[in-house]
Amino acid sequence: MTFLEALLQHSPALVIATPLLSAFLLPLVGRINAKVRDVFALVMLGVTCCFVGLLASDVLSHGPRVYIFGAQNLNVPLVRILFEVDSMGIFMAIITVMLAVIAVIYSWSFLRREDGLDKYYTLLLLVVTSALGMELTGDIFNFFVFLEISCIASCALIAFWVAEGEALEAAFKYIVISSVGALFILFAIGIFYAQYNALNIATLAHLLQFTFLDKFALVILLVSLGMKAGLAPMHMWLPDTYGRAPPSIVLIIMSATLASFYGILRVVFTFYGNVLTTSLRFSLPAHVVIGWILIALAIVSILIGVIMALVQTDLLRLIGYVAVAEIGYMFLAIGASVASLGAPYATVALHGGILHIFNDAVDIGLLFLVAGAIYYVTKKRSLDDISGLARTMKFTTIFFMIGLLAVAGMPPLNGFTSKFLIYESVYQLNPILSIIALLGSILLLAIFVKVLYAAFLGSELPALKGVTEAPKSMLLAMGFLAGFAIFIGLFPNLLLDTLVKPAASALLDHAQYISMVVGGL
Amino acid sequence: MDNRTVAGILVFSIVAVFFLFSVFLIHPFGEPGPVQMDDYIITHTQNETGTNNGVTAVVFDYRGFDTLGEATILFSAVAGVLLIFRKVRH
Amino acid sequence: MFSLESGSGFWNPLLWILVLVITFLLFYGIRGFGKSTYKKGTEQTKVFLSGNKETTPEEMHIKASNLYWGFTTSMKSLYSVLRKMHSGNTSDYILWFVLVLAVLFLILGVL
Amino acid sequence: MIEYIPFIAVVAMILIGLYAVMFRRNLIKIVIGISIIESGVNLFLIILGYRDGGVAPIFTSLPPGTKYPEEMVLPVPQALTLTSIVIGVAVLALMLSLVMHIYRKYGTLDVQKIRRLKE
Amino acid sequence: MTKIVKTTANILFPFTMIFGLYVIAHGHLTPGGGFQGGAIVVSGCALLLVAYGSSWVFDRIKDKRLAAFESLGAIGFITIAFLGLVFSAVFFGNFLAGSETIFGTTPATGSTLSDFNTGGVLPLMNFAVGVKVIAGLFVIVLVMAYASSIKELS
Repeated sequence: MTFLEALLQHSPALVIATPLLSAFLLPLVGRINAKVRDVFALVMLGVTCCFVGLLASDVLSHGPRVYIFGAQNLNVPLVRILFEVDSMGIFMAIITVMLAVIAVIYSWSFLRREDGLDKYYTLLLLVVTSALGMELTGDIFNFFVFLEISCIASCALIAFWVAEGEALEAAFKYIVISSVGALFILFAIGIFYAQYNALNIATLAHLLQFTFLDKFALVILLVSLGMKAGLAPMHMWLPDTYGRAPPSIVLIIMSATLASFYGILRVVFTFYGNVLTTSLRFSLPAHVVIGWILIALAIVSILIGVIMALVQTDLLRLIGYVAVAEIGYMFLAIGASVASLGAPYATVALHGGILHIFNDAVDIGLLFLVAGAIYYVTKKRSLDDISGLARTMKFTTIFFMIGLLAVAGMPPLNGFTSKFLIYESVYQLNPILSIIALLGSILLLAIFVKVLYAAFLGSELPALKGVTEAPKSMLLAMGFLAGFAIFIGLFPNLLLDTLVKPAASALLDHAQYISMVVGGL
Repeated sequence: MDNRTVAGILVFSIVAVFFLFSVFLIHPFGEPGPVQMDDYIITHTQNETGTNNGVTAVVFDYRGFDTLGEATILFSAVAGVLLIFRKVRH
Repeated sequence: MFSLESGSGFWNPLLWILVLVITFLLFYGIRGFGKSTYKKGTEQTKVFLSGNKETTPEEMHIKASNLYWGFTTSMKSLYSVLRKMHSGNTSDYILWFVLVLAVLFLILGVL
Repeated sequence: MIEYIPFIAVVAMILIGLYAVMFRRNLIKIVIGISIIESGVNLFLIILGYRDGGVAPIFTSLPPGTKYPEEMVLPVPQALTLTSIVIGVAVLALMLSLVMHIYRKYGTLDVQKIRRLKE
Repeated sequence: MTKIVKTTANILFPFTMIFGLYVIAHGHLTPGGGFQGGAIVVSGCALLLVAYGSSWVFDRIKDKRLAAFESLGAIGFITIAFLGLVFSAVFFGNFLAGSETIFGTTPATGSTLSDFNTGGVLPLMNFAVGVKVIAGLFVIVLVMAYASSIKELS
């Protein structure tokens, strides 16, 4: 066995262990020198990226990979924790590490004058670890543990600007919401354990009967994870949090939020994959009911998100509401895909939904970084106080326009590619849904035209005379995301064929996920 | 009573009814249903992990990765508390 | 290879850009017709506001909260409901969570 | 009925905690409510693993004649509860330190007054 | 606090310490382990905080040093997991169990007397977690107690 093969064999563990070890080491490294600490955080994330890339290349070509902690082989009752990495998990892991690297690069300049940065980088690495763990794990209690890590570490990061009361308020709201949600998830795990005496996702999915208790647990899991993902009407924490956390942190919290969204995908498609086609009362198949529940909540999210964003004056909070609407688009695609399971357009909807996860991360992330750059140079949050920034901040303006058009789903940027797939497939399920989705996009364009006019165009305010362009590392981070937005907009098939289609087939093929573990016994 | 209280009590009682109804479907106290995983652990603790304590064997060996996560949670809580109180110095 | 198939339609960004470039060229050509009569620094380029005096740029700028005034005013009833819903109270957030929980329990409990 | 009393206690604890989070106005009481929910869930996990007349799954000085595994309680729920308790401690520490700061900034612990972030 | 409290704390503190360390050390034999023993030790330290006041303790023990100790405990824990990767070719492998070296005795099946030299890596992990929990919980209690005793935060 060569070194590379050994590395590949252990890479699922190393993907988690590397950022975790570096988070533990960082307080000690931070005592040496601030510069060393910054470089250390970036280098360790780079190493994690390498492991994720190695794992991705293997998983995409050879199918899912199972890693058992503490034993060489699977043995009869699955007592040990195991990681099961399939194309969907690795797709999310790629998004997570991408956002993390960009956030670290951005933080270099953005938080240069702050103190408490070694704690900041420690917690950042912990959130990244937890998101990766949620995405790769094959054990439901382990999922809960990682969910709690992300909850606690992100809560502390939201309160980073302790001098502002609002940041503390947002952090308190976040931790109340997420700990209540997480406790309900633990209750659902207890129900599974009581019925089947197993904690492994594949084993549970194999044994699941869809009894009343299973339905009960499904509702708890859907609602709790939906709240963590920012689904309306449980989305209120999201604008509060996104609006008050440092914008570099928002990228990291967003990766945790998307990991919760991934949790819903896993629950619906893999966990309940065997029983989705069971008939309930009135000969309604279960997947239709679940799908339409998700669609209804998604429509509410889109409408509330855009309508509330239209009247916001705080730029960061406005983008927070837009993020709610974008989450709604993902849920719309997933709901349509579940509701029409088996139809040819269900796969298209799923492709659209999964591609939209990536596009949402890129576009909303770009907008937050731009808003953070504006806050960095002007120290003002309200759109009423800023004007005419395009004269001094040329690059930022260009990046903002790219983000604006991408979020609003204007061709040829990346937002359009996924929304195109969503509109086309949802139209075949029900044309009204498609119309609402389009209306949401139009309102999104209106919102950002308002921001463009208020912040960047117009005359220069006397209070903003000394404004200069944002520092280089911030521009670099924004440039990366803008480059992604353009590139994926021009060559959508590149991403669709290499990552999204395998991810969608991995989700739909729950039998393979189960047989990787259960069949190996 | 305002609208919020009425709505709150209503949804609260619905959730309460469903919770109460559900727990009666779980196996009775003291008679767990399937136990294959736990029986395996009890019978194999001593020769697989070499420890007499079944709970410690689960915590640190069979589900050791969870314990790593748990230690991480404590670590992040400490980092978070120190971050929030970072201005508190002598 | 570059076109995105959705089963019922397709989308090709390169084709779209080609069309966009051709359109821009067309408009550039049309613009050329009027360009010859345009002269800088004459009466042509002065701002004319029905005889009123031109205001300073600071006064011309409309603040963000005043934009879309018509839309928000016509949707006043909707916005009052939504503002009441986003109360900012932590307990209300949990209340919404329990509400959705109750509704979904009812749906899946009945079915 | 009698064998379901522990489960009823679990539901009662979860509901009392939820009630405190939903209807109490003091931040400290909300924190206590979350703590009660957590205790309820921990109790739920523990009672899932009980076997009638079982002893702890520890072999050191085990009473002679004990048949195992039939007379030992299940070890996995205990391990899960242990993890859950530590998580609860961490969440509690963070929440209380946030409450301390909020009180200094807002001058109140009333949750209806701590809402600068709204709409 | 009064002299009675201080004297009681002085007498109780060493016993609490010893009991906590006993619970940590015998985690693989008797009920308890790193977390529980660490919590007992920290309760002894909290007794000091109550008796002598937080600024007295804050003068003697630096929170930065405690946080560094906590990092060391966490690094120790993950290092043992990595050693499993090296010696038994799997992350979290129990490479010491059954190796007949340190902590490597396999106990007889069924009821046995306590043999300290068993458990493989479990006692080591208990120790690492114990260090981590002592330092971590103590720094939380210390910082929160000190912050609540002063007038102005930040």
